[in-house]
Amino acid sequence: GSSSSSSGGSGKPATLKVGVIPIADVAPLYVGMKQGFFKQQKLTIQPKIANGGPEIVTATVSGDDDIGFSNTTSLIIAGSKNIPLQIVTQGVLGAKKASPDQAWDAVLVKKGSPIKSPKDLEGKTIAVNSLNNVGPLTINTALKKAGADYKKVKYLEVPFPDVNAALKAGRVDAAWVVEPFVSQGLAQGSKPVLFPYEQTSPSLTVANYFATKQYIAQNKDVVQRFAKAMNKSLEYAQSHPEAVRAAVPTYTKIPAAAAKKIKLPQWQADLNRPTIDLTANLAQQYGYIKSKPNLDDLIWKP
Amino acid sequence: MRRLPDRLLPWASVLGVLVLFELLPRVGILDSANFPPISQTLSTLAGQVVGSDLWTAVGNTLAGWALGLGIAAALAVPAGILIGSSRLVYRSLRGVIEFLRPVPSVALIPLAILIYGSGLQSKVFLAAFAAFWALLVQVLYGVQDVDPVATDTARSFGFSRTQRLLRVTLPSALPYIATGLRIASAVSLILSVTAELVIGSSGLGRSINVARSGGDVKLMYALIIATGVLGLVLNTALVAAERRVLRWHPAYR
Amino acid sequence: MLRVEHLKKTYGEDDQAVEAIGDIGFEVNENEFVCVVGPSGCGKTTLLKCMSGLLEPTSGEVRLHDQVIDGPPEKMALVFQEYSRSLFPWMSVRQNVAFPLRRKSLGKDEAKGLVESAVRSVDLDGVLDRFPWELSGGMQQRVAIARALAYQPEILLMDEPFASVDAQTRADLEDLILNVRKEYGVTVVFVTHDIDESVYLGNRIVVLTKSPTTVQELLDVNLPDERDQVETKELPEFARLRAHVYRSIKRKQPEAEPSTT
Amino acid sequence: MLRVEHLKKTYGEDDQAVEAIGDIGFEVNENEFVCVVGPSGCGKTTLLKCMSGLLEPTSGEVRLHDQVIDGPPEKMALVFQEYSRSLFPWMSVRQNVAFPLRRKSLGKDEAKGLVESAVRSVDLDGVLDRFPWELSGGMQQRVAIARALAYQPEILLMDEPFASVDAQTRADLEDLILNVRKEYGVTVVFVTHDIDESVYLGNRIVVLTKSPTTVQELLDVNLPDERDQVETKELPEFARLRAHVYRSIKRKQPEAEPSTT
Amino acid sequence: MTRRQNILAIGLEIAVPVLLLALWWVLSANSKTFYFPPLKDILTTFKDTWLFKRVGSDVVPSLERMFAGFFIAVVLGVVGGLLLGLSRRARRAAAPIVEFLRAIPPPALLPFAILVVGVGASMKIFVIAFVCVWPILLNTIDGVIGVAPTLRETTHVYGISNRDRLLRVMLPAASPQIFAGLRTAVSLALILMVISEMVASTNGIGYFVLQSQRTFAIPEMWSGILLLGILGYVLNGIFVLLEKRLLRWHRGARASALS
Ligand SMILES: Nc1ncnc2c1ncn2[C@@H]1O[C@H](COP(=O)(O)OP(=O)(O)OP(=O)(O)O)[C@@H](O)[C@H]1O
Ligand SMILES: Nc1ncnc2c1ncn2[C@@H]1O[C@H](COP(=O)(O)OP(=O)(O)OP(=O)(O)O)[C@@H](O)[C@H]1O
Ligand SMILES: [Mg+2]
Ligand SMILES: [Mg+2]
Repeated sequence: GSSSSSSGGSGKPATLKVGVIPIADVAPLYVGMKQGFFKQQKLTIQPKIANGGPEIVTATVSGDDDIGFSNTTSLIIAGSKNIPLQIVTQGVLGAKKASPDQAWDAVLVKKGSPIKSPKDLEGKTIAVNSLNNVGPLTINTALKKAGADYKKVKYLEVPFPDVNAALKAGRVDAAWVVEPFVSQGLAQGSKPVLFPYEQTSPSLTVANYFATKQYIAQNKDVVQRFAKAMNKSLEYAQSHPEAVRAAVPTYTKIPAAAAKKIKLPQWQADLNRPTIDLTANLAQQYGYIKSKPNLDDLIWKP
Repeated sequence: MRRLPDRLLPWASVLGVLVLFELLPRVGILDSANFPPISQTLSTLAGQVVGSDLWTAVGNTLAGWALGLGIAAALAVPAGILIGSSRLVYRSLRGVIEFLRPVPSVALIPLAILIYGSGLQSKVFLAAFAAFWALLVQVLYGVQDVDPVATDTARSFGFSRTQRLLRVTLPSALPYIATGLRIASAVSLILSVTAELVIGSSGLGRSINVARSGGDVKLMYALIIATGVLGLVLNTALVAAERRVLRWHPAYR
Repeated sequence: MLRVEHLKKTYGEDDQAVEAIGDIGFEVNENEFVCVVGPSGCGKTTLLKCMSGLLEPTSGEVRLHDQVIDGPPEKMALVFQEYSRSLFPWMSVRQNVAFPLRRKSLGKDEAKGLVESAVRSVDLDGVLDRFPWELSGGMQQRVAIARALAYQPEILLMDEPFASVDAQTRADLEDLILNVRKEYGVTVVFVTHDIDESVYLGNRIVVLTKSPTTVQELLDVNLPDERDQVETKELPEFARLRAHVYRSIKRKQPEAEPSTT
Repeated sequence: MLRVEHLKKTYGEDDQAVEAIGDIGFEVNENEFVCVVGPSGCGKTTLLKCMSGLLEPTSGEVRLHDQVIDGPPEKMALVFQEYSRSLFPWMSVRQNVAFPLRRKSLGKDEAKGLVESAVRSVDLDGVLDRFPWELSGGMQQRVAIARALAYQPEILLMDEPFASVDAQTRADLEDLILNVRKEYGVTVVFVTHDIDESVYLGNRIVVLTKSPTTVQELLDVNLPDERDQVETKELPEFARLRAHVYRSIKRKQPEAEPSTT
Repeated sequence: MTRRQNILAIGLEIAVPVLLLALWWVLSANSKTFYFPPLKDILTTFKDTWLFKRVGSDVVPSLERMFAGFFIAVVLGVVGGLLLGLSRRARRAAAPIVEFLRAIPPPALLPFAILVVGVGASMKIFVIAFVCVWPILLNTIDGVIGVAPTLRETTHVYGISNRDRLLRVMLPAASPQIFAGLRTAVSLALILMVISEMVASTNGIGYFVLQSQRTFAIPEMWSGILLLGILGYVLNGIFVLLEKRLLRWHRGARASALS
């Protein structure tokens, strides 16, 4: 349960448990805590590290977490199953451009692989961290845009941390990874052939902070303050990469040296609503969901 | 060649395995970027041992293990003895037991989070759930292996059913229970760590997950080794306790 | 006081059935010492188990003070033929002997006294704190006897209790049991293979036939109540009875094996 | 052929130590029948286990044909005192008896013949396909004897093998063993509590003292080789020997309990 | 047990689970909680999903992998257990390794398994076998070293060959305890079947359950769990039959302990 104040009572101090994943994407939360943006709103943040989106969704629904961080596709799927969740703020976005020096996700192939272009991926197996989710969703779209037949691609679920090893050992033909595993893979000599997020759409909304409708209804003021501080943190993080690079090793085990070199994602306060619509349409198109959720209902309006 | 003294045997085999896992990555049979030579892993581990993070994590994991195993034992041993000593009760519950036993704890994770949140309670629930079945089966078998002459002896002296269960069935079944406890102990540890890994309750599992997500392979393997060593230590303690309690058993005479 | 009536016991069912006891009936009076003799496998152990309520008879019944026995009566103790399995390996000799006393509400000292005097009477006071599996066969058997004695039963059922002890100890134990019976008025049913022993100890001897088992003969032993290992065995009546029992057992000998129907 | 030299056996260590055998030495010649008698707990079972190589002596040694025994020799069979625990509960009587024969390269029919004749000789042919736990104590003991006989050993060690059988069966089995010995030239070492039995069966009797155990007396039995349950036992020499053994055992009786150092 | 008691027992064996199911039905009938759908929904989903649409595509591959892993575990566990049970030195040498490996959580094992055996079926079989082997191994060892001393001595005296000693004495004598290990292992195998399908899977019951869980298809998830329970029940039934045959002597020898 939350120890936060009940609704109203503007400015009352509150403590928020926020479910996060130990990756660079959630750095703004930590940067914001360091910069005191949350304290300004009289909020104390307790980050809670979990394995992945579904666990965070469950923990949030159960009331164990107040706010959660999850990828947008998962939230759309949850919405289509009528789980009472609402997106509260932006979480993280894909890069503005599909170039190797900007994109923080990529489909990699092994050094010396015969796969040179997206078209070569047809008939091959690509490792993704989760099936029926943002990975295949954006890869399919990127392939389609590159003129390849996405239906000829097979997906296999391999967690990000294990995938570079699997790729190097030739267990899979290609692997979709995000930072820090892109850098790690490139260091092993792997080559990128696709930048799914960016090729799906520039500045694609990838993940969001969310809460349950019930929590929002009961803690309107707290949520509003959280959104304010979070948005400030997002903008700050985007403009202060060095602060992000300093924060990352404090809650992840990305070695400090690597943290200096990885490509950082894009953060902004704006939800980039059109890409959320796009994601929902694509999810339906690829059959991840039967019916599209009402996005106006899925996205909280302050 | 002279025979190695008994006391050195465990060390010898450990050394053998260490050498093996040093060489495999070194000669390139295993990819050294993804499976570092054991010496590097161990030095990472050594670095952890002097810090406090590891110990906090170990403490948290131990709490989950102890509570999980304790609850499982407190429930499974009496339940096993009661169920196992009556054919009728056994037959009527057998179906339910066999139905519930293979329900995987991992599939119960959402349930656990929902009911108990993502803290210690969830971890304990999952650990106790899994350990309970492992132990229950052992107790049931132990109860059925009691020498009938021993039971008849107690019966002939007019001991009531409860007293017989307590004083004859329980000690006779102890060897099975001991094995069961050792199995359940490992299961409880495994589930505690798994719960930490997946749900994110604090402990070794979460540390493993954080290291893994950050791509720090050495730290990840160091922590996995720490988990294994923890299991080894716990087991050694259990065996020592078992040796005391089961002094009369042929295995320890 | 103890009456066996048309007792029949069959192990197993249908085509696996083994008739252990065909039809046995006899009575044991208060403070009597009844010896049961019969060929190996004729059902003596089965009989004792039925009499103690451990086994349910297939038909017929056993009555104690006119009450049908359907579970071990409180005042009864049984010394098992399989003595080594009837001792609890996780208890020391002392604990084994003290074990049945837990049921009785005795003072700690009183229980301790009982245990120690019982163990002393079977000459094992040196090994009170050892475990059964550290003892020789004969010593284990004596522990089982001590346990029954310490319990102070009114009825004592013994299944070849002296099979594994040496001649000297056996004689001592025989006299011990006679003494206990006299002193505390215990009723004893005693299975033995030793015909001398049965005549020496018993007031009455039940001779069983081979299977399908019935009572071959009920024999009264009219020897003076005060028995003595040397004198009693020199009495002509002793020799006569002994020869009689021997012949009685032999009479049905040329029969077939236990029928495995 | 079999020589026991300054045998000493202590169980346990340090303050837990129990001296089971102090110092025993004697010799068994080819085709001899040696009976071992002694008080309960004096170390007879321990002695047999050392002689069969199952237990390592604390000091001293046992030699067979001048070779120190350090494991059970091939041509030896042992009938355990704990007969009920030495039978394999998952094997039928037939399988139990046949089991040791697997080692010998016998034809199937030959093995079957051996098993059946051994079982017949102990009068159990009716229960060939039953399991040990379906048998009475005496029957189990006879299965263990049959197993040893079917094995056709050159040396047969028996630990109170007739303790649980009735007088008649016992007499039959005694004669059976005598016969086997005569026919196949088997050497027998036989532990018994029955003094009559030891005199009736043995060529020589080893009388052991109480613990710390030594040899009290080695007694030659000068009875005619051809023995008969009635005639032999009526011989004056039989009565003399019997009385002698009895007294010999008694001589050391007033000693203390086995020392629990 | 008399015939009447037997009939009563069979009756109870059927009645108790049915009663519990009924209880579940009633209690969940009006459930609004997202994660606890009414049993009715679960059963409907169950029918739609498993009867028999996904049997060939998910159930069969899962079971194949499970049996393969379990079988390997049985062979390794029993053979290894017999050998370690017989030799104290081997036991001492192996103890630290065994205890170490036993404590490694299977999810933590996955990266190593992927590295060494790849991402195919063999990886899943490896993981299943790796975890199932321990209860069997421990029980076999304990069964062997707990064999009654007199039985051991009997085999020794009759110079029973090593092979017979292993297969005809130690194995049957330890078999009650081995069976206890097998029973524990078989349900572990089902559990591990799920865990092993956490990664690198494209089909299987565990894959289905986890995917359902991740995509918030809760009735589907419960239907998968239900199926696992049913499978566990059936597997157990097979074991009961096996045991009835193989451990007949044990039931007989221990008969009155259960009365
Ligand atoms: N495993 C053991 N551990 C400790 N002491 C033992 C063990 N086995 C036997 N003893 C002791 O050794 C002594 C001799 O035992 P043993 O079984 O050889 O006697 P025995 O002559 O066969 O007696 P019995 O006629 O009663 O069978 C006894 O005092 C006994 O307590
Ligand atoms: N559990 C059992 N199952 C089947 N048959 C049994 C069982 N117990 C005993 N029997 C059979 O019942 C008969 C009588 O056995 P019991 O043990 O009563 O004989 P006994 O007179 O005590 O023999 P002994 O003098 O050899 O001890 C035997 O034929 C035996 O095979
Ligand atoms: Mg009997
Ligand atoms: Mg002995």
